[in-house]
Amino acid sequence: MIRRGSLAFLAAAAALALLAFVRDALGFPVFYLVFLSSIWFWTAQATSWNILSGFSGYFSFGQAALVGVGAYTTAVLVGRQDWPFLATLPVAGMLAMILALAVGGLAFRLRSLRGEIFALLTLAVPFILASLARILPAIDGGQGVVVPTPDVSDIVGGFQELLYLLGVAITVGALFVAFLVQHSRIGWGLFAIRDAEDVAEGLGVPTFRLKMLAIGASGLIGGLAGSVFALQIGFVTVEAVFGLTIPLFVIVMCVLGGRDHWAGPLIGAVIVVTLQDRLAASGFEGWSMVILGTILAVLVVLAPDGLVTRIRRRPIAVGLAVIVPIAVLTLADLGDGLIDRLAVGLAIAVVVAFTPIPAWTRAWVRARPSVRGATAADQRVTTADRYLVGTTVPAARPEPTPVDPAATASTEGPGPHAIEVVQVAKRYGGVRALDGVSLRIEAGELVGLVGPNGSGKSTLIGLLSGVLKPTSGRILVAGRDTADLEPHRVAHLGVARTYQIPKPFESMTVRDNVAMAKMFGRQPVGLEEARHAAERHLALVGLADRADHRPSGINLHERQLLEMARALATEPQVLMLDEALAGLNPAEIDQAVAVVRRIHASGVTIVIVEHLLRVVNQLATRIVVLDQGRLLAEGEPTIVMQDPAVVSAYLGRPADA
Amino acid sequence: MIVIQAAIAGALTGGLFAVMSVGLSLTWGMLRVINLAHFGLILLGAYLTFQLATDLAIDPILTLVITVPLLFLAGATMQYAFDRLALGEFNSLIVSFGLLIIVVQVVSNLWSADFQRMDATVNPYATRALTIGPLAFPLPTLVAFAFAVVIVGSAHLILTRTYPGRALRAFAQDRPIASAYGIDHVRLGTLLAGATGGTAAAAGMLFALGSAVIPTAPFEWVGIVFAVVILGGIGDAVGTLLAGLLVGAVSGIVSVVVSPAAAPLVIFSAVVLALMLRPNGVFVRRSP
Amino acid sequence: MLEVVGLDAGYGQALALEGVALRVESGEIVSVVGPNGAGKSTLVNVVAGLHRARAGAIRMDGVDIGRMAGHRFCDRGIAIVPEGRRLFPRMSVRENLDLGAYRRGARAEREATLEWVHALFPRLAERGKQLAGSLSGGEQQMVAIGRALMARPRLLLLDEPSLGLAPVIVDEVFDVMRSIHDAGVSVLLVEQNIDRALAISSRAYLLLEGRVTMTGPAAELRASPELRRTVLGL
Amino acid sequence: MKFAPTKRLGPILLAGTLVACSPAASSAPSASSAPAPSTAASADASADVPSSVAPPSGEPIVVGSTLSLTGAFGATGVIHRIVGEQFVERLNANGGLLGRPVEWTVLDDESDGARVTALYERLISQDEVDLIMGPYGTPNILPAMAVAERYGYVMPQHTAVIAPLLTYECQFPAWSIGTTPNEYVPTLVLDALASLPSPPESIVVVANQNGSTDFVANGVADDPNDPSVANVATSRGLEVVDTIQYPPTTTDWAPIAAQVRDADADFVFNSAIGVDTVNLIQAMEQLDYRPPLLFSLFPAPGPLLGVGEAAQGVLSISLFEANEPLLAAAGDEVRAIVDEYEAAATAEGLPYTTWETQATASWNAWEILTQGVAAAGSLEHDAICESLHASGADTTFSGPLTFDPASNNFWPPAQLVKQIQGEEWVAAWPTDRAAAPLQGPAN
Repeated sequence: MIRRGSLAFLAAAAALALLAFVRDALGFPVFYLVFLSSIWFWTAQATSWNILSGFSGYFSFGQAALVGVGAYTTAVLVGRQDWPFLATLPVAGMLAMILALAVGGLAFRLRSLRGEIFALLTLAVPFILASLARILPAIDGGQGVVVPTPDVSDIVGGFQELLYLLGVAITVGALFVAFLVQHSRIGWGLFAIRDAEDVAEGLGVPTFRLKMLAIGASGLIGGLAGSVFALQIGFVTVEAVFGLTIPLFVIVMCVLGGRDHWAGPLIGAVIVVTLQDRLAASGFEGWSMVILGTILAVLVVLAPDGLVTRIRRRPIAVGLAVIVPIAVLTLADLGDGLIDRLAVGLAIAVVVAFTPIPAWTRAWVRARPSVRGATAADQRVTTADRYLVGTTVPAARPEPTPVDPAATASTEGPGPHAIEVVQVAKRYGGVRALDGVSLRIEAGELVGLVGPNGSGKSTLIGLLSGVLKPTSGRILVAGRDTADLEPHRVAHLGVARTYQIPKPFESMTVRDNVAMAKMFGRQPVGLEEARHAAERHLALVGLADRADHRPSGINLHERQLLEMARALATEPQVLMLDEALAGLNPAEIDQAVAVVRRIHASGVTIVIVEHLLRVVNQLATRIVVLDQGRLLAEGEPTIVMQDPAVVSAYLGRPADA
Repeated sequence: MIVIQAAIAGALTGGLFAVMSVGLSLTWGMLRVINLAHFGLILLGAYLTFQLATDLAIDPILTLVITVPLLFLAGATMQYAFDRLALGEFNSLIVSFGLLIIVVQVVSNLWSADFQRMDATVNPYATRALTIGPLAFPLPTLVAFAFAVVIVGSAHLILTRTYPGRALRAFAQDRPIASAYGIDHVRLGTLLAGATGGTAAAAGMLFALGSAVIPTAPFEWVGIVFAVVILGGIGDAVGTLLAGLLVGAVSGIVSVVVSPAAAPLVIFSAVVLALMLRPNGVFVRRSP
Repeated sequence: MLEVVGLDAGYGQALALEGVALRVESGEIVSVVGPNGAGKSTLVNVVAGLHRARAGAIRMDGVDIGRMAGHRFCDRGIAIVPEGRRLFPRMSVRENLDLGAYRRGARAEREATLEWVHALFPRLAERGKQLAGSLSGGEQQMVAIGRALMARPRLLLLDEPSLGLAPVIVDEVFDVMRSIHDAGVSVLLVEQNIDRALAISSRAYLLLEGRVTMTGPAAELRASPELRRTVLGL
Repeated sequence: MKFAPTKRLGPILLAGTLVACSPAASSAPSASSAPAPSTAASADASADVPSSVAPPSGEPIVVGSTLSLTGAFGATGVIHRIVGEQFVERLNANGGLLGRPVEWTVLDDESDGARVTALYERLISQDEVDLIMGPYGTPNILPAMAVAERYGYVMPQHTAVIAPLLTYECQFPAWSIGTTPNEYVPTLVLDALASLPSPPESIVVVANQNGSTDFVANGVADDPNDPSVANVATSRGLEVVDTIQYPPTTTDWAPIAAQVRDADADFVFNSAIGVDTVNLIQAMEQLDYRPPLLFSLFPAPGPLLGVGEAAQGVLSISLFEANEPLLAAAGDEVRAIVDEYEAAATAEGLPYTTWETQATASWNAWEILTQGVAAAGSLEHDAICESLHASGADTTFSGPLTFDPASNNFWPPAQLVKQIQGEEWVAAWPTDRAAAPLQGPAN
């Protein structure tokens, strides 16, 4: 995928670059290069925004800060320090990247950062920079900075050719970065952050690092394109680069084009720039904003996902809708030049993208994935069989021999305990959620963690997975104190969990949900290998035939199985199942129980939190009962459940007692 | 003395910022709609004030009799549509941006891109002030300040003392439970957005009272208004007034002591600090 | 008074309730017990209009209210004390109570009802101006119950009112429940403190995995060993 | 007071409401005249234009330009559009250019320098216009000039004043305040003030940090020795009490006014653009302060007049003002042009309809272009540029102009100092071209 993509991008860049040299021969006016340069600028900015905000879901209103830093770096260095333009380009990119990283470093370290806070923070940054530029005469001081036209070597051609080629290089580069990010672990991590950040962190995704990577790349691209922008406008003023229109238009383009695909910003930029150009050229300038605003509002309401999703549903039809009108108009010699024809083609394509698919096509379209599904199902049978037979075990797991649950319960091995909880207390404000709980979980156990509502089970799970940190006491995983470990580090120690309300990554298929976890596991693997491994885990939970579905297309039971498969993909020593059976019907419960047993038999220690005591009592080798934050009882299920204290906790103290 | 004078004059201007901000803050906090079109309504308010006062030769403040109901209707209709389309926070932002650029363009087409300003004969406020000792209180911003106090005061009273007001606050804190107690959020939301449109009419009038208007003015308001909304706490009417006064006073003092160009630096650094240090305080609607 | 027939409800694809039938007669306290995750809260939320049923009817005085907008349920005389209290945390105690009386029918009698609520929970009178979010758990539960009473309900829905409360407070809550009942309000109670719930109720339903598996007079259920076995999973 | 709403009011209210309510109502009736189609080609001569010449024939000569019809510079851009249409109409009525009709394509650059570049590229390379005119506003003119230079097109431009930056030899300024306006303007104004019975002894400089206004006030940004208002004033023996700079986005004028009041100088030099000075005056009035003398560099003329009594005596600079004595001296043609403009501006709904300095600059620019073409006898840009350098242009309003590439074609400035006297702007200095004597402070 990536190699083929790289070649395609290289070819596209070469073809686009070639246009600058054969333009004259083809009889295209220079204006086409100018028009395309404008598209390149906006595409690069929109891509810069999208890598951070579209992929990771952290919306930025600070795009102007990147444009401004890039443009002013070049303007000051070229205009006032007489640097050659090309030397300023990397400096501009670096400075913008440093700014972005600084903002990210501050914002993403905030413990209670929410999307809104990030958005508002980034909104403030351009205002601060604009003010600085006005105050400091060395940067601007109020008069604006002229960027003299550089001498252009004859090989390149003219100034517009230079701008165009720089635009092609930066924009194709930016799109390629976005493509790489999208198809690499980074992108998967970012999508996971956007879909469910806490889950991602719990599965071992280093969320902070990925967000910093994204914001850094965003800064670099924004700064580079900003630097070329300075050359393009020739005269850099605070109003031209730090205005609000840049971030707003960039957001508009990404929303129109689509935020979860590298091509979204490109599509959005092409449409908006073409539309603006045509409106300005056709004497509609008095209404261009009205038309643009209307289209924006209508499209956001009709297609909040962006055009790219619609286009990918029928790429050929949409592609033809662009090309055919252009060809027809050109042959008929209608419209004023290529851009007019392009505008018509784009308009038709948008309509085509929105037209409901006729029934017969839909049947035809469906027929294809089902073929793929069948092969996947065939594969499942074989892998699942292997699992059931128990001959093949995951290579990464150290001691996979299925153990006799009864035997391990009493085993007191010499090594560190799988999990050791020592005198742990957790307070929220004045409320004591856990109070002096000590607990050991040995490898191979299947521990049932039960207790009435509000007894502290969820808090304990949160503590064990490292999301919460104890107010006092210690938690050791495989002998290692987790107090100062980020949750993804705890995950790498071998602790995984599922969520009572399944939180799958909605934008990924079932298979990729699992592959995601695999890619960020203790032994990170590439996508292909991860997908392959995912099949195995899906087979283990009996979900292989759903691998190509989206999480929204499977039922709750299957979503909970998916939670398990995803957690398993991190290759945990200890798997914590948080009410994995809630909301299931009896048949589904039996099936899920069988899966749990199978997972346990494969050598994973399990902590199961469950309200269905009937099930826990059958499953668990040991039961731990919590009540009001304290450890009430632990031991053999049947014995513990007869304990008067436990009975009273569950049935309530009789009124007369 | 000059610093005190600048602080006073700035704080009074802050009253205008508060009137501009309070509607945005309330709809954001209560209805979770970031309505950029609010700036468009303020712009319409300013132009309608200009046109009505000039044509009818009436006191600009009296134009509110016409503009408030008009913009009430506009605000309410918009919110009703947002509600019907079930637009989330982010999509409402995008759609309302679309509406804003539409309004800016239409205003520009109707009134030309040139500055419009009420003549001294129509607008007696522009060049007057109330003087107490050596200190002067500029009349347009004094009027704005008075409006700010009245609007924020009545918003506060309505929100704390009346049933619909309390219902709105309840709705902001827990929508489903509020609904279970009989609170109809569509009606209340529409009413609130209408009232917000009314404040936009007032803000537009107050702006026109002291300044010449051009169609692109909203883009100059966005920064300062967002600063006031954030510093005041989103959804907090009284906070908006206090933040408006603070922002105005600080920017006045910085202008005099350092330079007018440095004022945004101070204000927006304060915004960043507020967001970093008490992120939860910014979102008043969230429970502690 | 309340009659629920053939109720299906769920979240997303999950079915939380399946074919549930239940009724509450005027002047009754009826308990719904069962292990957590059985669908008790869903049932109460559906009856309160917080959650929409997929199928089935909810009849109040013979009128099917299941298709009405959520905010119209309380006009029919239903008020809920939701699980976890869910007060409006940044409003004062008094404001929370007043909001209970939001519906027009209740507004007129606000002063009288308030007196009654203050008589039931004298502490609320003292704490009138305090923010609800700053109260202790017990006090919050009092406000939640008081808020519901302010709506002058004929049917009060209580979802886990004893959850997370100290035993002394639980006693107080159950005492108040009795006085409320004595004042002529019917009660539908969901409670994990099964013994206490059954002790106060006239009839009860055992909900298990989304279905009603046992029903009858509360005393009978309380004595039934099967209930005990089911709940403890033995 | 009579109830006399104009016919605009009703539709505006209606349109305003509809538009605010729904995006679908974008086609609400526009009551004022919408911007006219951007191509003003007309072979039909208006009745009041003398047409003694044969009508133009053949392929039209296309002139392309952008103007800021919307956005930050929109206020002034529209003046240039009206003047341009008016000029082209008269030109065609008088035989066109080189015997051919002239067509003007004007695009809206939305006051955005980035769009200016693209639009001029389009005009030249795509639309292949024969000639170009410059846009309005320094931040637009600079990018446009760069394009013109790349294609070797002659570009007259209306208003750019930062002479050192305008290095293209075939750009021709139509409004010259010299190559060193930072010296020329303060000298001119202080000269004028020196003629008063009691000339100012102290000065405060208040400058907008917008390219050209900042340049006039302070000279080249990073050169403290470059002439500036402050050091010109100092060298003439005035005390510079304070210098204040404010950003173009200033919304709060009270602190600036407070500083000006505190400085209490005899003369306030406001290096301003647009409505800055209006805002400053208002803010100062509100502080109960009126400086004895106030100068405004590039004001929007209408709003300042609208301030009323408080703006009496405000000074500015000008190329030409439509004052009766000046009109009488200039002759009937000028009077006709000025009247025609006023009618068009009124129809356009402009708040201020009197012919003044912007319109003059625009007219100059058109005359420079067309005379250059006529003198060259062709549309070859090299030839046009050369002939302009060689023989200059003879303008209706500013007289004969000469262009010296050594001084970036900035012709020796001959500006008027104008002053608000009563309800109009009046040319008041130098005395030989004044319509009325310069007035000193009221008391």
